[in-house]
Amino acid sequence: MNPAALIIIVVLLASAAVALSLRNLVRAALLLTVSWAGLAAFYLWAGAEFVAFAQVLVYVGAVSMVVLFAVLLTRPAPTDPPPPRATYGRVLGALLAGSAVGGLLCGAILGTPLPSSPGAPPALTVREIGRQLMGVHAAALLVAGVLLTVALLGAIVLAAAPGRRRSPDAP
Amino acid sequence: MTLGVEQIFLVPLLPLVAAAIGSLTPRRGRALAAGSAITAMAGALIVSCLALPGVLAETSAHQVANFDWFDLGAGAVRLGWVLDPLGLLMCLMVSFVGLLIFIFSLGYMHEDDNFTRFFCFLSLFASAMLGLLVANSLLLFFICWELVGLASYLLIGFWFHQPSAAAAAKKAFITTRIGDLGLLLGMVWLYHSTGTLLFYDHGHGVLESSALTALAAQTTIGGLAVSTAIGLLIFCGAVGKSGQFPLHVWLPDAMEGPTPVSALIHAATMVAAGVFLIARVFPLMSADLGVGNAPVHALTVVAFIGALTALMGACIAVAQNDIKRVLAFSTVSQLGYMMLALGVGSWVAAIFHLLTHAFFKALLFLGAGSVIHAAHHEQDIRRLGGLGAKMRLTFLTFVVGMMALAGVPFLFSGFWSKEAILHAAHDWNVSSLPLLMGLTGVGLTAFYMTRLVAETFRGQPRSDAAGHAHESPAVMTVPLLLLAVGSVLLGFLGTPAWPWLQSTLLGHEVERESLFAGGGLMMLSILLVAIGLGAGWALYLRRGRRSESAADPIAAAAPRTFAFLGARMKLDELYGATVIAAADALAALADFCDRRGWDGAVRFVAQLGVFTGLASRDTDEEGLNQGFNAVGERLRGAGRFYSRSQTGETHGYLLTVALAFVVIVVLVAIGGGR
Amino acid sequence: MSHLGSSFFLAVTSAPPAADHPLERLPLQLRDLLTGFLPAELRWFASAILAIVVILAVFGLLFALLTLAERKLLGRVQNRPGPNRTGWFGLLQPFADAIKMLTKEDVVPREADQVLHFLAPVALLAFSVLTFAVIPYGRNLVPLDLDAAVLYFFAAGAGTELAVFMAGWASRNKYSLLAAMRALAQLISYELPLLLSFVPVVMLSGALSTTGIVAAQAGWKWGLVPHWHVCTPWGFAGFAIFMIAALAESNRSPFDLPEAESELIAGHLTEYSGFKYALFFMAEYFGMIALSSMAITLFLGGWQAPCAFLEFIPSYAWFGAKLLVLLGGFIWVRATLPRLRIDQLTRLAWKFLVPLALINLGTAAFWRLTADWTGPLDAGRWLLAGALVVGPFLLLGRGLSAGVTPRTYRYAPS
Amino acid sequence: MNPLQLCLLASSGLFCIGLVAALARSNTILVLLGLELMLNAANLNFIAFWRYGHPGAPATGVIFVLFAIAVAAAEAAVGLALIIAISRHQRSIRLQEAVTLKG
Repeated sequence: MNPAALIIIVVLLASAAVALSLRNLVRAALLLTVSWAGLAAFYLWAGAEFVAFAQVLVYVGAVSMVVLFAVLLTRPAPTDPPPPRATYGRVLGALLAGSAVGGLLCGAILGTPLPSSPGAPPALTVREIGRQLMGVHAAALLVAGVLLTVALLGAIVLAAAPGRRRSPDAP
Repeated sequence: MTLGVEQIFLVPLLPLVAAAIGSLTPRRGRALAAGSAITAMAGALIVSCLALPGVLAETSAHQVANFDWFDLGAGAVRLGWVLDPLGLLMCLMVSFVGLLIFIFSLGYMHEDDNFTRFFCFLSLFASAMLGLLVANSLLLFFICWELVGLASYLLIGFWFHQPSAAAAAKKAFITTRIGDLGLLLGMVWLYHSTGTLLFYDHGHGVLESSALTALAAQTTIGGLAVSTAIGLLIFCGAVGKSGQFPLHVWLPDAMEGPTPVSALIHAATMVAAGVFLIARVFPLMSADLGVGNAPVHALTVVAFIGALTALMGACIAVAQNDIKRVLAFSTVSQLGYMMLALGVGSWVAAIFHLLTHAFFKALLFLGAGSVIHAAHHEQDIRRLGGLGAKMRLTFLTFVVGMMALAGVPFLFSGFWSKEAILHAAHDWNVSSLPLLMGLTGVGLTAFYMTRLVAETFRGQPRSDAAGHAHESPAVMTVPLLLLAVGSVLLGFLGTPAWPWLQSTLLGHEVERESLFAGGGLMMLSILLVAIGLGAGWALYLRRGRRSESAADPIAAAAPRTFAFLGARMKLDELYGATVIAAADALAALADFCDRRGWDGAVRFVAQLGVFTGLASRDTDEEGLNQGFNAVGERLRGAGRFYSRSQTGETHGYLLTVALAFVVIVVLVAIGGGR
Repeated sequence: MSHLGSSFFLAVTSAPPAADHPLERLPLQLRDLLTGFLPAELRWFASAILAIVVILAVFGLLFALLTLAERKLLGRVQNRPGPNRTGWFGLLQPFADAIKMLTKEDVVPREADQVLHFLAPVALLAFSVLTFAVIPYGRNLVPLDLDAAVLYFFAAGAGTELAVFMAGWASRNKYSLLAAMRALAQLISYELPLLLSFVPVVMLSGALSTTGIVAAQAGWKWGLVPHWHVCTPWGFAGFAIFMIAALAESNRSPFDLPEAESELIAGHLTEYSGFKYALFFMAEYFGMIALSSMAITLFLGGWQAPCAFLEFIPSYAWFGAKLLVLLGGFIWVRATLPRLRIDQLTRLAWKFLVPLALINLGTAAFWRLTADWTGPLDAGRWLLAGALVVGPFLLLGRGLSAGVTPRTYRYAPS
Repeated sequence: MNPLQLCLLASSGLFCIGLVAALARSNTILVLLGLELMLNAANLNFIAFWRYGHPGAPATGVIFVLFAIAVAAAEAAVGLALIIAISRHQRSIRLQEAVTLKG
């Protein structure tokens, strides 16, 4: 087992954990971007270049932007009362549930005899991926495209302030 | 090129397209509507002319083009087109006269707001009439027939904001409907007994020998031959459409429409339809002549009705003061002549007169329209007068028309066609009464036409409207000129010396006679005409009317008769007193039954229903509801209990999902994955 | 780590026969000279370091000279000499600026988010340097020959937006934040035409790797007209769209709203001073250079020579020449065009460039499908494709300039 | 230790972090980010199995991840739009206060 993967994984998990425990939302989002980039690095290490770049392009490039916009658009006004801290009861319950699920998963993973073939990664060129997408999975690709379009429109409709009109002197 | 029967449908189609265009053009699209209408009529005329050579080549044949309209399982309803001299000559006449009238309307309706609507209706009218002329199926004929009725309704009521116009339109429609009912019955009966409605179908049509003999052979109630009964029923339709005696009342009222419409109705399209119908089904009408012991022949009835109408129309026309009403009643009487000719068995003469009459009557109406247009819609001849000097062209053409209608000898077409009718009536061997009536009518016709011309054009103007009149524009006078020429020349197609028309229509050569064959009768009629003209000259022309209120000479002589005639023999009042009163009484009776009789029963049932409803409601509220309420309470309580777990807290749900996942996996693990 | 390192070396393998030219082989020989003494398993690492160092040195120098050239050119355009004191013709001006920047005090607002405030310029520079990794600078000069190189390029470029936001948000200044949001809006809006305009290239050349794309543009027609993508209707349209979007992506005039000095003091750079500011500056120029290089790779045939008989000139020289031309264009545009308003900017992106790029996609598909047309058919093909490019351009252009009238200030005091 | 197991452990760790965040945090945006993390963990699993699993289907894992990323992007966009709508509707984005569906 090589150190690079370990480093990547540690960075990934640590940044994710810290990010989600921060109170400052902007910092949380930025740190989470780091963990997403770490995920991309992991893909790269695993030899899935295309997926890695797609991950960076989508998450670091787009999703983080959307999150930041959302954060800034939903910032509480300075007059609002500061939100109460999360009750320990719920945090405790969350930790319990999380640890239960995690323990279960770890047990399952360690308990099952997994095939270990640390050979070369399956040779997969971008051309091949393109063939697959356009050939076997063409229908799925189309559906995904439709889904994205609809989601975009829906997001615009949802986020648009009701009853806003262009100012008359806007050219 | 010559067109055959396959293309003849173009004749009615073109004006129909024009009507469609007109109906789709906005109100300001005057040029488009009028242009399309006139172009369409010209096109129809051209198509008819192109079809002429093919017809003249063999005049005895009926070219037909039949097709299935829709399938009835056992056999199909078939429609078709026919092309024969009768229909085609009518087509030529209708499209030509119609074209001129359209052009005239350009000037006459110029100020009207609903110009486009007017031309749309006109095109519809013409298209329906043309379709009726080339229809080869009584059903198709009937469809066009009803379309003619509809279009006439729309056009007579064109100025519907005037109550009189609306009433006249309604009257025309309803009166003709009465006749159409007869036609419909006859058609149904015909279909029942022959199984087809095609006129000519290569030996299977209703107008062909096999069917006719069959129809004439079987008899029905009162020993009437079936053909007679059907013929009479069909004749009812003709009576209604072309204003024969019992149902002529709508025709004078139709004057409420714009004058071009009156011209179209009286000359070319509507009233001609009835005559044409009888001429078309003439074989059917005359099928029973062979039957010896028939109580009455269809044609006999036709002849007597025609003669009666001719005489009556002439008499009433004498005493009318409205320029258009005079012409209207003259139309009634001329149609009577045509029916007379049909009745006495010479349908050729009838068609001859129909054609000539179309020309000069259109001429007269358009002349009257020109007068009315010039005199700012003044129609009362007592308030007109002295227009001859101001409107020279209108005057001359109008005189030509008057001469033709009066039957002034040798030069004018009306003379020849009328002579033909009188000859036919003279040769009729059933009775000589119609001939006498017709002759009387001839004299009267000459008389009242003279009166009309004298009152309108001579003397001094008796109202400032007439005083300031001036000649109409060329778009109105040029059609007058063309029609005048036509109403002079058309007569020579059918003179005894050169009976081109007769031989063409009959499909076999008619032997030529000298121009003055049957001289005695001709002398007599000429004499009568002269007397009529002379009397008119003596009474009205020699010393013209002085003032508007001056009494009419005849009125001075025999006031009661004149009043009676002026009131159109009180026929409208008679109908009002009898038919309409009866209808009202019937309606009142029905109303009474409805209110008192049936309604009471209905109310009783309703009360019953209300009572039962109340009863059941009480039982519900007292008995059943208690139980249901109790159950409902339980259910609601349960719902409240369960809904407590529904906190709306997303975290809660998520937590539940996670824990449930854990539990399930644990259970599966304990179960060993099985 | 072998499978990862396998792609981490200067692409010497499968060098085409035309590469025997001594000048072409020169960089390879240099590399072997410098890394030859190392054991084989460390060689890839050394060559990677070497590539990084070379890139930083070359483009750093280019950046320095570019600033000078820009100021000189603007000076010529605006009829003034420009910097001419330090060194001959002011040749030493950039280095003087560098020294000044380094010696200036680095001011950080007290309220600012210290960490992010420091990280922002670093991240920006890092991302913009990353993009240099996949550009083929010469026949044998590809630092990192990835299979999905174009995707990598844009993925790395996507990071700059984050850095801009960091800068704006970290410096606790509402103008900075506003400007940062506007900058983000602009960057995101112009990502779309940028990405859409290179998709046709990928379609036509059937490769996502930069070397593949360059190879697809090899060859000449009659030895004179190169088979560059820009010489086709769709390629020309794509090139234009790409360059406009590139202008906006690198915050250059006329799209320099984010740091519009005259409107929003200096945008997200307001609270930066000293060397951090220099870093931002550098990153901007790096982005400009990187986008120009990508444009050259995608549309201008990369390092290919324009004519057959000019092939004796080494490929990297051609690349440099093209790069200089494009940069000159950037500067020229800055000197010429006034700045857009924010609404005009976004409208241009969404209502003009994006539809045009989408239609261009269809044009490229048509071009691809009719690749085998010849003779008169070929002429028809050109005409059709040209119409497909010009027609939408005219229509959309009319729609774009529909509402634009001489501005009326209704509330201006008279 | 088996590299595949390592990857799987990492992904389960990521998943648990996301789960805990989604359960504990009251800010809707953070909850949404937690969900995103869970999705990423699933993607990580796919890649891991594609890399070390049976070499039967050479591309399936990658393709699946690509689609998952697309769907996740759509989900993020819609979710954040929803959050903006919520915050506009009730001046706060704390998840506890979006309980109008309470029975």
